[in-house]
Amino acid sequence: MARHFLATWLSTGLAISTALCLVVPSAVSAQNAEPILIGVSAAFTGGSAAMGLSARQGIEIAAKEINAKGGVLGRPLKLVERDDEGKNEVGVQVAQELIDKERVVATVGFVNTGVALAAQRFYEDARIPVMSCATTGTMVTRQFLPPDYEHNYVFRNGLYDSLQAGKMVEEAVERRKFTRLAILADSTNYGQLGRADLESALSAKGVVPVAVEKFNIKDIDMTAQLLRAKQAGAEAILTYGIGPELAQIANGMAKLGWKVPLIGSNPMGMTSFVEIAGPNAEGARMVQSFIPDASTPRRRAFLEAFRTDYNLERIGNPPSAAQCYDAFYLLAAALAQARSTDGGKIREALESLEQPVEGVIGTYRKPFTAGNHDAFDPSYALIGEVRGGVIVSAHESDRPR
Amino acid sequence: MIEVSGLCAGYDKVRILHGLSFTVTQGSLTALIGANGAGKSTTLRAISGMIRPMEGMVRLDGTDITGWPSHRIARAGLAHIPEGRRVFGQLSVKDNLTVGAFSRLTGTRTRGDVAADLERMFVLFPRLAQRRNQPSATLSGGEQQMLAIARALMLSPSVLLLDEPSLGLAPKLVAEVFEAIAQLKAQAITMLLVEQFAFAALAIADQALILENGRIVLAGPARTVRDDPAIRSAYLGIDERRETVLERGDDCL
Amino acid sequence: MRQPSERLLALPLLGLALLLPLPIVGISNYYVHLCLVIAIYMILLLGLDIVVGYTGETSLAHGALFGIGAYTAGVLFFKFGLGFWVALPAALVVSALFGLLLAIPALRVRGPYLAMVTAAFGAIIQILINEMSFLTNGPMGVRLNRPHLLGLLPRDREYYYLVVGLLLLALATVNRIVGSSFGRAFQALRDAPIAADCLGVSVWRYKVYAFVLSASLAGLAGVLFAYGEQYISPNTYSIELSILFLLAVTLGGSRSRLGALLGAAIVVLLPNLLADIDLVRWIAAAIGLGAILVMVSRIRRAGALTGGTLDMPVAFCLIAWPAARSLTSVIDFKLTIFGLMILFVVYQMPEGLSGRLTRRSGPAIVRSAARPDFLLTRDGEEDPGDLLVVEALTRQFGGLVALNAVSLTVKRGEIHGLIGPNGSGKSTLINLLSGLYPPSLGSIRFRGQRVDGLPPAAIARRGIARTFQNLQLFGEMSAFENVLVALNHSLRGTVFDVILGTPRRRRSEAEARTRAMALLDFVGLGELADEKACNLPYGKGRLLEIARALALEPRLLLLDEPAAGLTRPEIETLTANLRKIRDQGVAIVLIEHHIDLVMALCDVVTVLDFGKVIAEAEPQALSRDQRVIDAYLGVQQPAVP
Amino acid sequence: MSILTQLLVSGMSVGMIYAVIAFGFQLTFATSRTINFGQGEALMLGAMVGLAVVPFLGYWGTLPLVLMFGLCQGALVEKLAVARAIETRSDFGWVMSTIALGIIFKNLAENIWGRDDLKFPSPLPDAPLVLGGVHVLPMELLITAGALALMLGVEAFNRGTILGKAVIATANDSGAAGLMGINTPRVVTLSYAMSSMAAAFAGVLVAPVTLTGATMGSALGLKAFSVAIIGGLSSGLGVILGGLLLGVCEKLTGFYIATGYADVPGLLLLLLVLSLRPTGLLGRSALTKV
Repeated sequence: MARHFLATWLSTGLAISTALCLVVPSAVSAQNAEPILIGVSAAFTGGSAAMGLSARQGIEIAAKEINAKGGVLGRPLKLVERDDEGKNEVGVQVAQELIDKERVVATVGFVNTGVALAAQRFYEDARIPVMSCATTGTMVTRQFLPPDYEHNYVFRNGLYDSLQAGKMVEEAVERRKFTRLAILADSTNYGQLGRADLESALSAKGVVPVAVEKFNIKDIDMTAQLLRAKQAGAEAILTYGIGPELAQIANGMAKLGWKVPLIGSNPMGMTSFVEIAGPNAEGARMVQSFIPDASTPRRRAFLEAFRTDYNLERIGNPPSAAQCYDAFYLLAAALAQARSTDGGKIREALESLEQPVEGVIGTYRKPFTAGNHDAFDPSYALIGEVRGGVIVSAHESDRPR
Repeated sequence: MIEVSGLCAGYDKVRILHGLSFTVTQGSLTALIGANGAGKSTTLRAISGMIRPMEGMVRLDGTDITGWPSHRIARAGLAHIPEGRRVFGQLSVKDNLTVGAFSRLTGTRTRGDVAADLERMFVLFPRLAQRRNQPSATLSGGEQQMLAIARALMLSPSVLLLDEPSLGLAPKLVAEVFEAIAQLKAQAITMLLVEQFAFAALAIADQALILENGRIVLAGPARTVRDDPAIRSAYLGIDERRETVLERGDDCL
Repeated sequence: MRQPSERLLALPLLGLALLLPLPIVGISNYYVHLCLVIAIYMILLLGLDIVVGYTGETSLAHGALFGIGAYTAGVLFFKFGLGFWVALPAALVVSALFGLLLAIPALRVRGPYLAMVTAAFGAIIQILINEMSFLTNGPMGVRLNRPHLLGLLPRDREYYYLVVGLLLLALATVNRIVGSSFGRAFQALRDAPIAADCLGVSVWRYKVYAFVLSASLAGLAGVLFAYGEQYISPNTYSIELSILFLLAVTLGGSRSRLGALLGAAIVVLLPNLLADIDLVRWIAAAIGLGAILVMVSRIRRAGALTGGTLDMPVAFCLIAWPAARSLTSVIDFKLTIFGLMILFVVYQMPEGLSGRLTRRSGPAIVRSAARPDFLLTRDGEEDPGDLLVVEALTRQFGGLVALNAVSLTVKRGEIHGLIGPNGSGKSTLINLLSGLYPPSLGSIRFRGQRVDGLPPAAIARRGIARTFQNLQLFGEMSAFENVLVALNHSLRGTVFDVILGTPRRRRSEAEARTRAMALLDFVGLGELADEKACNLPYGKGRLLEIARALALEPRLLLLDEPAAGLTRPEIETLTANLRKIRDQGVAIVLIEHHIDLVMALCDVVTVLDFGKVIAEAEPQALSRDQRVIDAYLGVQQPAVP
Repeated sequence: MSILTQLLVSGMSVGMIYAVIAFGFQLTFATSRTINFGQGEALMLGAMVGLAVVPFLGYWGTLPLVLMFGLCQGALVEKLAVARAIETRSDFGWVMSTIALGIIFKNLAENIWGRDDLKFPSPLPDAPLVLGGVHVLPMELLITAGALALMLGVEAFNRGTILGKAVIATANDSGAAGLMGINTPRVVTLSYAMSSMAAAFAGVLVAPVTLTGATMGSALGLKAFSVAIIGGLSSGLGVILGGLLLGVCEKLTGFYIATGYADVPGLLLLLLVLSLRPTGLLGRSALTKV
């Protein structure tokens, strides 16, 4: 009885005191100027969360840096982060919430091509620029092209599929002279869009893949896929999937005692691939936009920020983080140049950036024009290789831009 | 000894028993008699904790056990042989008996010599000895009933509730079961017996309770109930040649 | 007299009326879209509720059925360039077909097994949508354009109103159906499927109806969703979505249109609410405050602090606020919060939110004056003298011969007693006669026709009704509804008559209600018509089973221990009633242990022992039959001192 | 030929993973007619807890700890999600609440260990063994051995100890078991504890060869559920048979038909089994009594 008495009053006291705390407004050191709201829409949960979280971290670091220097137009930048869960329907809701409820001036993010395709139309209708920094679908920036639409509000600085596929095929067919290639792609629209781009890039070189196989997210055994590729006499495997399943492929190959080169798209650079595949990942090559090395002061600071802000020795997906970090800087530069938060003016500014913008991937000089909303060209695509458990540049010629 | 006062019980919201009060004295055998649906099995279930009494009180050897869960009541020394035998089909005969001694083997109840009791059961029911290692699901109905009784005795109970021990048995086996009950009575185990063969039950019982629609309508010495034609025609039916026609347990299938 | 369905409709209509003006008064597109998704989900939940709430089954396939609707629209647009107005009816038909497919396993399994079958079904659908790229454009998805409507309002507003209109239509349809014989049948097969079958309400047929109806609503929602989002891809229609829908039904409350609205609103709005950390903190503070108030009121009531003052839910609520305060972002814990809400609802509000807000009501009861000309059967056809002829009927269960070559004949208008010791096969015989088990050997002829091997519902419709020894009432329904279920056969018209509420349907429904009430009066349960069947005392439940069986207008009534648990006055009423039933020409087979009842009523008595007929005679002759006495007393009579 | 053998062997090793998880379903179904829809999450938690302590204790030292953790986690699930539902005899209740707990566990794990899949160090060499042209990882052999050992261990417990006999007694007839003095609610708790222990054990077994992360359980749990249903929720041999059947089916379809359709035959098998033998291949059927 006494014990209950005590417990109850203790908890009552606790609740009342906490309730009081609420009434006292939480002291927030707000800058006087009204912040500029920037939306962040990416998958923080679900299958693409690893990339979405890296993207969010890149954006947060950039925002923090810019705000530390006084923001833009004398106003701080405030991020409104929303989890689109990698689900189209949630992405659509998030887009509308950011546009109509939060009234953001622009949105950065997007990991999943499907989500981007489903959600972007709302930004287009609202004339709010989107900096798509981790999507890969080639279509993403080409959904609202003139003359069907007056202006296209979707920009991207990221490695899109046709660019990645071209680079992978170049690596496999031109550099390494393979002619019998197998494609292993996951069954999501990421994998299948990439597979389509790979097939067309190969056919441009007159190569027909000897096997085209599919696997599911979270598949734990790749024996059937690998045996089919092996049976077909593949000399190398081109992959389009994300880190964990790619690691299962590398491990499966080791298990079958069948070792042919792996050449993959960007997610092969995910930490999870390198860690889970361990020694089996050695020698795997993949298209990357950013290889985390402290080769420039900017990069050093960037990597340091991950260490201090997130206690991360290794970034989950360095290209996503770097691309989104740079994207945020590009957006900030456009805001500064436009001297306005009007969507149309920001779009115009993005299409005609006067000052070069320095990011961690490189320095962007006039990255966008009215006709081209992809900042990246093939020169941004590097080939990375797993060596000694880290990703390094595979080719000397690919060294810092 | 069982003392029941004001016992109400039933299923879901449906009340079957409406305030039963009776006492089964130490070492006596009481027969509980009534038509189908009168609430005989429900009474046993409410006493042994298989269902929770809605109202009233149940005392076992002076301890208030009202609302206790069945396993706790079993540990207090009450064994209930449920209607329909309900042996553990996957377990062998021997394991069934071992499980019967569960509360003795796992602590709270005085342990005694379980192995010796086991052998005693095989002496008491020689048929079971032959089938010692056979899964009990393969036993015949009569053998299963023997097993159910033996299993309950493995608890070395002070009180035993028997629900229709003759159910579905061939006449010869019925006689065997009654013989076993008579032996238990000789060992001074307190027993409450629900039985379709009212005539036979009254023959071995000390006391009788007649249940009608969840109420006790008559309580008294078994002999009086059996021999009084007025009572018999009022509660047990018509003339004695047909009397047992009245008192049948629940039907199976 | 107020129709109950209108009352049920009132609350959701109110909610919708509140939502309706929103899009006009220049509210932001964001909210319009949220309302749109809520409306679409609600359509689906109305359908899912039919399966979950009314028939009591679990479906993890509704995400996929939703996808089938969406992809019907997608494929028509992508492959054939056909737009919304073709897709709408097409989706209804296609998803109904898939519902039919889904109903087949549902007929065989229940519980966790059915959950798994539906999950597998859903997974296969999703894989097929993903793989059949030539038709569905595979993982790349399909883009659609919203239809042009009147052009008076912006396109998205017009679309919203279209969806709301269809929602109201769906709402009205579902209301009509669940308030009709269909709804009663669904619930009947949830509460006591065997009894439903034996009352001519074919479990098979109504499960198919329920699944088809539910699937069409899911398909309708799917097509509206496809055109609402204007982009569909296969990954949406996963098992997670199915689980989400189930959770919505749980949270909102089953068997409730309001519940569908609440459930849809919660699952759509919750993620948006949780994204706003300040709002979450306020809500958490309110919850904490509520918990304190609950505790204070408990202390007041109990007069002191007791163990019950701080139970698990209250404790959970108390820590909600500090928890929300300590987190910088709750969005990462969204699923945890969701899970906690479900646990809370499952244990604290098993009826769901709507169950807390509203009280259910049964169908209107028609009180009628006693009708002296009340006829139990309106069938004019004359029965043959030998109404039921059973020949050499045998039934084995494994090695056990429960019934061994039993032959007997029940004559028109007679009360035929069936007695025998326990396990002698009486109930097995009844189960064979009513078609629950097929016989191993032998034949059953009823009114000159073979009925053995027919399903129970078919036998019931031919005029054999029964009661059960262990009550098989539709527990969640009122006594009145229990009888109405058995009157399904008397209702005219199809499901479309129900939806449209045609006059002939209304007329026969009104007749059925009058008749149901008359039947309840007949067995003496008129006063208890409103009572839920599970609340009835045992004896009354038996009388209700008789009333229910009589509603079938049977030519033969099988009664399995009708007097068990009845009081003496009730037994007298029963005796009188059974006589009345016989006098109207209905034959009765009576299993009974009250020997005086058997003696008083039966024209002839068959005695069973160990599955065989050991005697058949008039009751008076029976007590002198040595075989009968032996069977009852045991050959070796126990020694009597 | 060697390809076929390779596929069979790979299918069987995957199948044993499914079987050992499915085994857990069976344990709880026997005593309480309920199953934990969060079984996959129990497996995940086992693997994640194992991963957290493996640097300190080594793989073999981790095992007892993980088994203990599994026992506790299962008991918790039973207390929070199942006990009340059994009391109120609500079918829908336990389905929803075990799903809800699964969601909560997954979400908490995501927040504790992150959303990335991680590497679980293998206690055995990563190099495959080559047996007659068939490649098999030592770890895969360990999984098969471990799964069999676990099932045999539980069987021995049930047959050999009084507590185990009490479990069988409860499974056979819970009401009668109560009359023997067996605390049947506690036996149900025990069965949940053992079920989660089996899952946690499976988690540490499979983690070195599969992906280890907060989401690892969902897909595996669902597969294991199919296996339990195919094999029969009441048959120990059934889950092994079901697991092997499903695993082999997936691999053969993947290779001989198309890798995209690898899951379809398994699901069709499930539908087929359920429509022909609703209690599973080796399940016992019960006659509905009226």
